[in-house]
Amino acid sequence: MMTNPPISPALAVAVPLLSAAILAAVRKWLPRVAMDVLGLLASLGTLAITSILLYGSVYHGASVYWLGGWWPRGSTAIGIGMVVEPIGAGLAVLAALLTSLALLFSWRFVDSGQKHLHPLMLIFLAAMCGFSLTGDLFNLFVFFELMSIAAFALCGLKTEEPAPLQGSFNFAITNSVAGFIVLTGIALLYSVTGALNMAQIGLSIGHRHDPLALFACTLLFCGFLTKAAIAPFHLWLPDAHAVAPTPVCVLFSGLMVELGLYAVARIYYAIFAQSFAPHAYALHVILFAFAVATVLLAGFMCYAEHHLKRMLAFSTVCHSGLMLAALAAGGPLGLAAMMTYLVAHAFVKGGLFFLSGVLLHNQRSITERELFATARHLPWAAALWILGAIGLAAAPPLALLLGESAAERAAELSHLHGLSAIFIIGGALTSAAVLRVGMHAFFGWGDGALSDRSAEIGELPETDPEHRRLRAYHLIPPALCMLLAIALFAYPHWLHILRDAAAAMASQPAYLHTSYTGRHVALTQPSWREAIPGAVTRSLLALILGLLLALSSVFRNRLPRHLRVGAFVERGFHPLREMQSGHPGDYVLWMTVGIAAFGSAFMLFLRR
Amino acid sequence: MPGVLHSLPYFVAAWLLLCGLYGLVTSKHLVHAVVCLAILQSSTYMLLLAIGYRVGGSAPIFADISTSKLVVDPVVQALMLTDVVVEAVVVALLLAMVVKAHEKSGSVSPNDLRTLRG
Amino acid sequence: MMIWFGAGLLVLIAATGTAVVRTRDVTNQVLALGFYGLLLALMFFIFQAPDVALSQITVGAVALPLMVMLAIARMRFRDRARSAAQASRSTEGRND
Amino acid sequence: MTERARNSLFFIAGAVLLFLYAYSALNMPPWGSYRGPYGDAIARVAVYERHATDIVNAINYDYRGFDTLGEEFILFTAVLGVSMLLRKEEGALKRPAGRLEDDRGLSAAVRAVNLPALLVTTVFGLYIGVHGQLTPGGGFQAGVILATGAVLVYVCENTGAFCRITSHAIVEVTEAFGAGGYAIIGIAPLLAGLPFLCNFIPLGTTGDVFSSGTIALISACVGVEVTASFLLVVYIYLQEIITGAFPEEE
Repeated sequence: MMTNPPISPALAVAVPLLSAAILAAVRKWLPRVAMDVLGLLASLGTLAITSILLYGSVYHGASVYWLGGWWPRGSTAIGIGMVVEPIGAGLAVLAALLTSLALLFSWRFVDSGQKHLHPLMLIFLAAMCGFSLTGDLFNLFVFFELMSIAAFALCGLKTEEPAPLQGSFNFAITNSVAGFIVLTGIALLYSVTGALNMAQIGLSIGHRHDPLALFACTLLFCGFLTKAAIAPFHLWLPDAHAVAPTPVCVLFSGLMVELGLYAVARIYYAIFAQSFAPHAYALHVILFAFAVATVLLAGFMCYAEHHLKRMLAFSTVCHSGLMLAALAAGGPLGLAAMMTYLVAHAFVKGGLFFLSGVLLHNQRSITERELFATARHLPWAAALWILGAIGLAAAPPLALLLGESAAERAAELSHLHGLSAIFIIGGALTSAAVLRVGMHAFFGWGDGALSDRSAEIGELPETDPEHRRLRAYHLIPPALCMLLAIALFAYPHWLHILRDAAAAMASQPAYLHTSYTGRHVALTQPSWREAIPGAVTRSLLALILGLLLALSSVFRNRLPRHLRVGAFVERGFHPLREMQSGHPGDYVLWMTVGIAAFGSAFMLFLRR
Repeated sequence: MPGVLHSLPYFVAAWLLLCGLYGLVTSKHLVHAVVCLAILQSSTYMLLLAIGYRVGGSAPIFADISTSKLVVDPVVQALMLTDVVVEAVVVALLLAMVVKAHEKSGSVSPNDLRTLRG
Repeated sequence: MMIWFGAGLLVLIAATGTAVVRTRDVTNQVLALGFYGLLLALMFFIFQAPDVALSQITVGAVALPLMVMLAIARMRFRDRARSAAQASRSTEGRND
Repeated sequence: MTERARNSLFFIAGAVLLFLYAYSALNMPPWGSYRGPYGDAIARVAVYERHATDIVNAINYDYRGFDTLGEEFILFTAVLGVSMLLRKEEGALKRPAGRLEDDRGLSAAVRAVNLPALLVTTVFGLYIGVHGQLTPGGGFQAGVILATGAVLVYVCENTGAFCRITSHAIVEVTEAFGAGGYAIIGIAPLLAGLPFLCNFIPLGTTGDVFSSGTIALISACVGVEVTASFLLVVYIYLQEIITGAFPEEE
């Protein structure tokens, strides 16, 4: 049965864009409260639109929407098609939800420039929606750029300090280079296929497996992996997060970074699946190697940071690496694992960033040393913070566990070893860092906090100094995020939808069929329920390891010298710190090295 | 088309990409870095234009030629137009950041962008 | 014949691009950038892309260098204003 | 990282990258032998379907109009970003105590050339814009040319005139109007049950100034937006220099 989307998916882009244009035009004459109300309304409207799209795609099947009514002629797509299937539509819903929460959090007090915050947030939202719904490769690039430009501007919102400008400059340089790399990849593919629609490119490439296809794939992957902050393309991320206002960080860490991984998965399965099929295992091993490097590097850096936002930023890099590892586990199950993990992680990390914003608002500081023992009067924040730490270790009762168990099952099926170890290490290190900060800030345990150079930059509070009181709209967003992460675990009915959608996304013929005919292809894959008990054991192990590490760090002076593991790791490793030099030239250099490494690995191992 | 020229524009595009990267890596002045980014961008123009070119094709404008005439690819030209705008826009935004950074710290050297180290 | 002219132009563009990157003085670099933009526009024109050539002339050869110039001018203005303010402050200090 | 280490690492990685790029380029179709099918499929039918003779603009504003919608908002966002980054901060603006030299003593000859030049630029810009669907040009190019005309006023005439042209608030609203107008043209056909960005007005006679339906309309919106954006960016950069005032620093 052929279905049409219940409403035009283009509205998910056009409505926030139009609202942004109107808000930008009238912002000089409107009071702040009106901007907040209108911004929130526009964002909720987008949430409604995307929810209708998601509902339609779940209950009536995937569909395609040709903008301007330009249906394909024969096998040639002459217009731009938007493919509405549960995964893309679900990501759009997630974007609208997080943006609404972020706008609620910034209600009245968060510095908004000259009310620039609201239109920029709405444009950012529109770009994320377009990015997840489009079925056209060049259109993907356009929304990639729109998302980047809005993000650069949002990142530099706090212009009173020099640090934000440096952070956003590094962010802008690296991500612009990534954009041009992506465009080069698109052009190379266009030269041999003469197509821009992803399904058509996939059809046209078929089994073609020459240096051109490999290099184009390298460029596309590297460009989107820069957004996804996979080592060595990740260096911009901590700088950008350290300086961006809290509600913006929530969107960056919660979704923007992960959309890079979504694009990699989409391109891999829609375009190169057939071409790489004989070499799938080698490709997965290469992706896994990059994921492992990312997890180790970012995990240790995360524990060595004392600036809350930088610490959470490195934790995002680490978890982005884990998601790539899940994708590398291969097949529809690996994809389902990545998407499950992505959704759960968005809520947990969003909640943690909101809480760091609460601390910044209430305590006027964001470094661990200054926060020491100052937040004892915030028990609910402490509870949510600890919950976040449990979530990062992928322990129950948060939904990250579901993703982890699926990833382990997928790795088992594809004989990829070492995935569980990586999840334990990444989970232990990131949850240990969050627990350590919690013990210091909320409980005041131990012998005072260490610090490091970048933590001492200091960050001006982003809210009006007159208002240190916490209000409901500070509490609701983090609490809602954590609650949703728990609810997703407690009511796992959504998993069967995601499982089947992932099966359809991972099948090139299914995607091709849906893109051209607008007809739903019903695919399904088995549940991974039996993998959950094992994952619970492993995640509890990660949590205990994290707890021990955090305790050995907090009570370092009461331990014998050779047991001070935490303090040793906390001091950080010099070469890793040096890599994070803050110099845009270095960041571009590491990107070049990354592309060269990725490309050589492809040429060497995928050519036989 | 003489054989030596088969891949010339692609090589030039690759060269420009590398030039842009080299400039960005070694830059000592933020404005210089931004200009290098523009050079890097122009590599994509070169590539797109070369891909859509057809020997003997005319411009895809049928104001005074017959619609049956052989034309070069109009799609890459549409993509290039988008690309030109993106370039100008990225440069404008980056320059604004440089100007502001200069106002705040009085320096335009990337070596001084070091408060975010480590 | 035309194609050789085009090929020569491509090589010239590669050389000019290298020169723009190698020019470390930003004021000179702006001039080189404007010239580079014009060369690109010429190339677009020769290879049958008049639409892009027109935008390239307006953006690449005029708007882009103009923006860089404006940014440099604004930074110079700040520098001058800053040193002027410092100078006046130091003379005031001496009078006290 | 020392400069030496940075350079040597770059040369190794860059050489590998250059090799990979060149190696893959050898597998591309030779230069000058574009094979289609996308471009040819559109070039064959666009004149009949859209009554536009400039196929590039037909693609930009219709077949792939959604890209251009994104592109216009990229421009819009960047201008918003520039105005945010270079906003005047709170606190009194202060003229510097020392004298700043004014290097804008212009000869009468320059001013004599100015008015005709401005006229020519404006007429040329409008011409380019109006004939976008027929001949090379269109809203984007026209916008930049028109804005350049206003910059000419600044260069050759006085700053007062430039400030009058670029009265900040009005230009900002105009810009938002252009960008929002594009989105509205996209949404409007939905009300009639047509797909997003579908043409919903009569196509007219091919070759006419008022032909090609939404293409001309969108081109006009883009022209308005680009003119306003470019003016705004120039104005924002010049603001401080024109007023000669900047916020006091510690």
